[in-house]
Amino acid sequence: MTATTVTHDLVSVENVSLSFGSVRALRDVSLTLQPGEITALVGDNGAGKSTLVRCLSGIHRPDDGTVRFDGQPAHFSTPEDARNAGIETVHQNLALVEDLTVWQNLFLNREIVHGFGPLAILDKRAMKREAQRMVSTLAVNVPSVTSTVRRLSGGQRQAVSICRAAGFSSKLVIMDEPTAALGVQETERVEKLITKLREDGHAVLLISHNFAQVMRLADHVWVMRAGRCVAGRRIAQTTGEEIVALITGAQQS
Amino acid sequence: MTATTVTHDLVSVENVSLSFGSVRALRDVSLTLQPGEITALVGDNGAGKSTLVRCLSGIHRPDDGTVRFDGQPAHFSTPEDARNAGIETVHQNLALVEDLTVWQNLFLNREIVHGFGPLAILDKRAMKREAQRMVSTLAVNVPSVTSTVRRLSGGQRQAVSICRAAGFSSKLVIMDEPTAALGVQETERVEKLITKLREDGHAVLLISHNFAQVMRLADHVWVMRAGRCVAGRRIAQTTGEEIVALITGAQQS
Amino acid sequence: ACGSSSSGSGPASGDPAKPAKVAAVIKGLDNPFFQTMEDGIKAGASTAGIDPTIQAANSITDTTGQADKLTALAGQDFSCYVVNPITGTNLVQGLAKLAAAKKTIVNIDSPVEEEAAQAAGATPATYIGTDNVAAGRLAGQEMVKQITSGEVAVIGGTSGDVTSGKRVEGFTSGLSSSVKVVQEVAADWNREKALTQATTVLRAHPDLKGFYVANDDMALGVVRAVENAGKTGDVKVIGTDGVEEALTSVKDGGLTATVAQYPYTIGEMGVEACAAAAAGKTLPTTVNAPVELVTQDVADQALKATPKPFGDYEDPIADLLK
Amino acid sequence: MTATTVEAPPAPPAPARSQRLRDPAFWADWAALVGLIGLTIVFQALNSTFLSYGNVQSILVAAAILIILSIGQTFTIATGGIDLSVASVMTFAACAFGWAFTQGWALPLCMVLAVVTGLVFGAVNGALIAKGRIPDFVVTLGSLSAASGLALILADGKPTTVISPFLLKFSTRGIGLFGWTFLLAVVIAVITHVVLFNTRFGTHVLAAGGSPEAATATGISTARIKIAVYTVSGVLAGLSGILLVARIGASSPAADTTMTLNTVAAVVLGGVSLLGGRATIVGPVLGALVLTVLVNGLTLVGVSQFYQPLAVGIVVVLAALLMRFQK
Amino acid sequence: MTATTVEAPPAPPAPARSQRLRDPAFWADWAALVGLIGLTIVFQALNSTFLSYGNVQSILVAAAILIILSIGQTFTIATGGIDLSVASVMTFAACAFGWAFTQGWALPLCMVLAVVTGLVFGAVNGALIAKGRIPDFVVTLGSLSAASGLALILADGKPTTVISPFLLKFSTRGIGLFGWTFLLAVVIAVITHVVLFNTRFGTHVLAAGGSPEAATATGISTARIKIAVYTVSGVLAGLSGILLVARIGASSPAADTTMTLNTVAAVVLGGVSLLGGRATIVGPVLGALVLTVLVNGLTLVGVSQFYQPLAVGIVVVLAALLMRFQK
Ligand SMILES: Nc1ncnc2c1ncn2[C@@H]1O[C@H](COP(=O)(O)OP(=O)(O)OP(=O)(O)O)[C@@H](O)[C@H]1O
Ligand SMILES: Nc1ncnc2c1ncn2[C@@H]1O[C@H](COP(=O)(O)OP(=O)(O)OP(=O)(O)O)[C@@H](O)[C@H]1O
Ligand SMILES: [Mg+2]
Ligand SMILES: [Mg+2]
Repeated sequence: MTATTVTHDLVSVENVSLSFGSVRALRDVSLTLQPGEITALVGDNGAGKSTLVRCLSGIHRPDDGTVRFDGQPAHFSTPEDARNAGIETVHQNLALVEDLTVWQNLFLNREIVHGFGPLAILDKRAMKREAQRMVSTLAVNVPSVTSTVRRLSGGQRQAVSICRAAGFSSKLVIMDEPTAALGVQETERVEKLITKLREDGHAVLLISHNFAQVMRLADHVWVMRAGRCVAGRRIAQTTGEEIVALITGAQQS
Repeated sequence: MTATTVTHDLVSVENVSLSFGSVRALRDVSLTLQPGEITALVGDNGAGKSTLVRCLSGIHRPDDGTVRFDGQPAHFSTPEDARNAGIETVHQNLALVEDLTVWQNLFLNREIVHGFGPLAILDKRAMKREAQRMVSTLAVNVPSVTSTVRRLSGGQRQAVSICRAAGFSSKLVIMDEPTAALGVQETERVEKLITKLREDGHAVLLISHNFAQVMRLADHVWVMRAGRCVAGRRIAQTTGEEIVALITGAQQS
Repeated sequence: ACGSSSSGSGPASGDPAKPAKVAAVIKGLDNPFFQTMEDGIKAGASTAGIDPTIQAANSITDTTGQADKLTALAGQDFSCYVVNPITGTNLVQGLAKLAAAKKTIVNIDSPVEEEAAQAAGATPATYIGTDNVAAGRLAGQEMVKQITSGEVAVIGGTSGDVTSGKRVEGFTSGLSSSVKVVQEVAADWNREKALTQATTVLRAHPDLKGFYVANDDMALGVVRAVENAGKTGDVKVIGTDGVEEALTSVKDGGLTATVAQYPYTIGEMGVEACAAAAAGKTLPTTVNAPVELVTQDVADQALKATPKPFGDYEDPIADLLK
Repeated sequence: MTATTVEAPPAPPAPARSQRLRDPAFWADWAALVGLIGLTIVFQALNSTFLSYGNVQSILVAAAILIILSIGQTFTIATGGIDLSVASVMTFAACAFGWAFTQGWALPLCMVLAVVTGLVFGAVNGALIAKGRIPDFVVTLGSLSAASGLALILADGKPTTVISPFLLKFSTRGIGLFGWTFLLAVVIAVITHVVLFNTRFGTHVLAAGGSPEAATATGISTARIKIAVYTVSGVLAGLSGILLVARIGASSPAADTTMTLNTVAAVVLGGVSLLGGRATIVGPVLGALVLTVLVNGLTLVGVSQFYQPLAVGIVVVLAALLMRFQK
Repeated sequence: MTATTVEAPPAPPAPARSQRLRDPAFWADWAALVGLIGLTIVFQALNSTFLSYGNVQSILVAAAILIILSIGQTFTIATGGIDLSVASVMTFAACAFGWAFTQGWALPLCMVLAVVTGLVFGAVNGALIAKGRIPDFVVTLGSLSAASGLALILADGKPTTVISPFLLKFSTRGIGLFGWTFLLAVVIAVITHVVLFNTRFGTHVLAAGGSPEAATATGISTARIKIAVYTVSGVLAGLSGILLVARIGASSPAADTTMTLNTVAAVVLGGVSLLGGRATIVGPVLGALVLTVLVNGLTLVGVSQFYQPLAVGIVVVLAALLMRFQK
């Protein structure tokens, strides 16, 4: 299952493998992401989805195989590389700093500053204002952008994570179970946001256990099972039942 | 909205309030739980659901109001009190010790020992065996009960948490978004488990953002909004739309 | 708050009728040597009818702490300061302050370095003490007498400590060419460490004939190590200070000898010097405090007299006060 | 799309004030301050010279070194680390200064050498921690020992007298109540405060301390941050070495081991969590003042030498009890 | 309902062995052991008396106190705390022993007094930390100071000679290569190992250290655990006080401040994380041996006292570098 036309893929993952000690989290995974599309990645717990995401965002380095981004082989050795290349990620474990405020988290390593070089001073006012705007687009009741993340409820944190990834222009936004902890209204808003990202020309990689959501949003879906990428389908040409069957292994590839 | 017949309620929460600094997380919350029923608690992010759960399981103490358990006023000052009274909880933040193994987590503070008093020695063999059994009932791919929790994926951890709460006989099992991180199969298993708990005569308090799930499983649902408990409905007498309307505030009580 | 009641670092100053107000800043009281010194200061003060304020560093390496204590006291209304600096220079700031306020400075035990005193613009009215180098030399000479030739080892205090350094320097200079120092180790003024280190040194040098130890507390640990190795008598141990426990050990044949430095007398003389200065007397610039070598034959005498010297010694300051 | 649905948490009535009151850091600062005020009242009541001009002046001068070292320590602790080598590095820097001085180097060059010595030691600490992935505690414990050894070797175990009119003036004069060394400490405190709270570097330090994974995920190089904070701590230790030479008029290779523990105590009394991720500069500065005032006051009041450690211990615990009010 | 779906992680081929090799604790133990073996080889090559019967015997006896203190320290560190007061409490317990001895108490009573002294100090530490909610570091820093002060007061600043044939035999005799004091340390290590890994208490200690919230949520009283571990540490410090008296034949109020840092170093070199939640007993015991062997070997080989601290520092860092292989 290799990429069809290499020139066109935004991301192409080729035969990537990764082990943690004796646990082979990824085995020969190959898949592609098209620009301007929402691609879903589904699979059981422990199938390796988050691990794959971490390979794309520079946290893990594959033991084997290559990742191409925008046609170029991408060797992201740090998350900063991935971010600079244009990949923003909402991690499953949220990746927020509990003791920093909401606005500090939103602008972490993207701070707005006055002045240059080592003498640059943070422009707190601008960041707070901007943060307020970013948060309000999601309609989540974040008490205040100046409160620390430690004080937020599970869903509120999730919202902050999503804001951060969506708030900066990037070619690819990866979301690892973004709506798992969210309420109805918030989920609706996030879904709207995801569709909007696509409209604005960003690609989105969405990991979700919610099939209704996948069927509703995605253009393409990849299925992982036990560390392998076992199938890929256009959403238009598949059904929820087929995907479930692929996930559980009832149907092969 | 007080309890109808006090003698019959398993839990009755009366006018409970709790503030964190200036954030009033709970305001005059009153609700009841019937024995042998699955009660759902729904509400937007930050509505105060987890906070209420923490009051029931002895982590927080309400500023005001009373909680009755089994007809008796319950003043749980520690989680141990609540556990001894028969309340097991699956917390939203999982409450697992990352560096301990799966079996150690499952039996934390419930260890099986040989001998008595201070000379009691852990019966590791029995605990591992029992843990293996508990985990396998949920069909989640936990690599091994002797691996540390740190190595588990999000869903695997969730499964361990649920196993722990369900594995010990208790009058009330509280589950704070138990299936948020779970895949299809695992969710199905957990739902079966919840129904089975009810069949065995346990009461379950289920917090979930998944309405389909709530409508499918629960007997009664309470709706929270902005720290208040705004409505209670028998599932048989309500619809998903009504609940959504109650949550968003489009419909009052 | 600085007292202007008394002035001048010299004896010509002040009101003769008025008794001196004395503050003393000495080294760490975690060492019995300086406790004895404190007793001496108190004793000297009570004879002179003075109520002294005594402060000490937290430990014998606490240079800045001692400096802070002197500066804290310097602002107060004392007429005379008895100082025993940890290093030759660490009290320079306080001394500058004292000099500016024209207070009498009596330097005991460890000398203030001349250069530092100059920089501070202060001249101590007198220096009372024994040179640690001289004390060490006595030990070296005794060692030669005891073993005539062979290998010896030195157990010092904390590495880099001034007192330890001077004593060891003196010891080495007192040796003859036939006695060789084969190893020098630091035991941080700690008896247990001295025991451990001496045990190892004995192992490394089976032919070792003697130990010189920079203070008595450690020396008693070394005696234990020698005992454990079954070499009591074969390996000589010479300590320094002359604390009571060490004198007992000398008497019992454990410790071979110790160089007694009589901190008690030094402290006593220090306060007496203040009293003499307040009485308008001219102090001698240097007073040599007694140093005595205590071996088994004089141990009884020494024990009886402790904390004072058992022999006769000159006390020019007491003479002044007569 | 404005924030129309902010109903849940009722708008706090006076956000600025009440929020500060709920901020743990605020309470922690307050704890050190209360401790300071409490001690001042007690000591002043017991001995009226305590608050005399001269005594306050000496307290401030005496506190300068501890303040500067504690600020450096604050940075390492903010990243969840600890620098046990500060006092030894200071000693080594002082010895380097002394060595250069006796070699006849010009005073400014000696100073530069001391600071560079501290910088190198700090950078090595940081590199070993970050690149060698060795726990902070072990690396700095090792360099505590190594720096003491180097100081002994360089100075040949003997103190070196450094008498310089400039240094003497620097350590004894000042503007009014404030000695030059104290003023230097204040300037450093102000600069580091700005760095910590108003630069990207400061935010990244706190992020790396609060959650290394999260910081890494946003592309912050925690290794670079570690190296930077230990370098800061080393540079400040080097600077303190100069102050030490100025203060005692010599460079002595015998290190004062309690100083390191005191810096950590000052930082913790200042309300900074040893777990990292939260820090202030004001807190540790006040913490250092509390410790200095304590020694000064006990001496002034004439508490016996044997009772002083007991008193220090009790006061430290009592001061910390104030931190109970922290959230 | 059997585990039929365990397809995802391919069953590890040889679980027992390969799992142990992946276990960080295993590698960490191994690091201290490798350090120990490496040092032994180097020292033996440089001086053949190093592995002589007598020298090994003295090393083991000299290590006993550090081993026992490090075991106590392991418990506090396992809960994410630290006990800075161990050395001072040991000194105070020794002084209490000496005081009772001069009062003419029977030897067993003196011993009981020493242990009780340690116990009380430990319990107070624990209570202040748990109930007073003061950081471990501050409380034990305070009690470090307080215990030193009390020791000075009780002993009036002077060492007390304690001559007892029993103690002398205890500290100098033994079974073959193993002195009684070393054997006592081994017995304590075995008991504490069982306690840590085979009792509920041990599991709760690790849980409380790994995640206090999770432990609390399962009903473990972290406060009680804290009090217990500091009491354990205190009792072991009291016991060490007796060994100290036996070893030097006197009780001396001068505390050895570097001893505390050495206990922490031993624990960390033994692969125990300062963050808590993970611990072994074997590791710290080996760590303590590494440190003891280091001092013995350097002296035996005749390394100059100025170079010794440098060598210690370098070896500590090198030994820690082995821990890089930890996961
Ligand atoms: N750091 C790690 N060390 C060891 N094993 C790991 C580590 N991270 C993940 N694993 C293992 O790799 C496998 C895949 O984990 P991953 O988190 O990628 O699953 P996932 O598909 O995201 O599952 P979920 O839907 O539950 O989040 C799991 O078996 C997990 O135990
Ligand atoms: N420890 C705390 N300190 C301060 N504020 C808190 C704390 N815990 C919760 N809150 C606040 O209380 C409110 C209710 O939080 P809670 O976690 O109960 O919400 P929830 O209903 O469980 O939301 P979700 O569905 O997102 O989990 C939120 O506004 C949150 O910011
Ligand atoms: Mg995942
Ligand atoms: Mg919640």
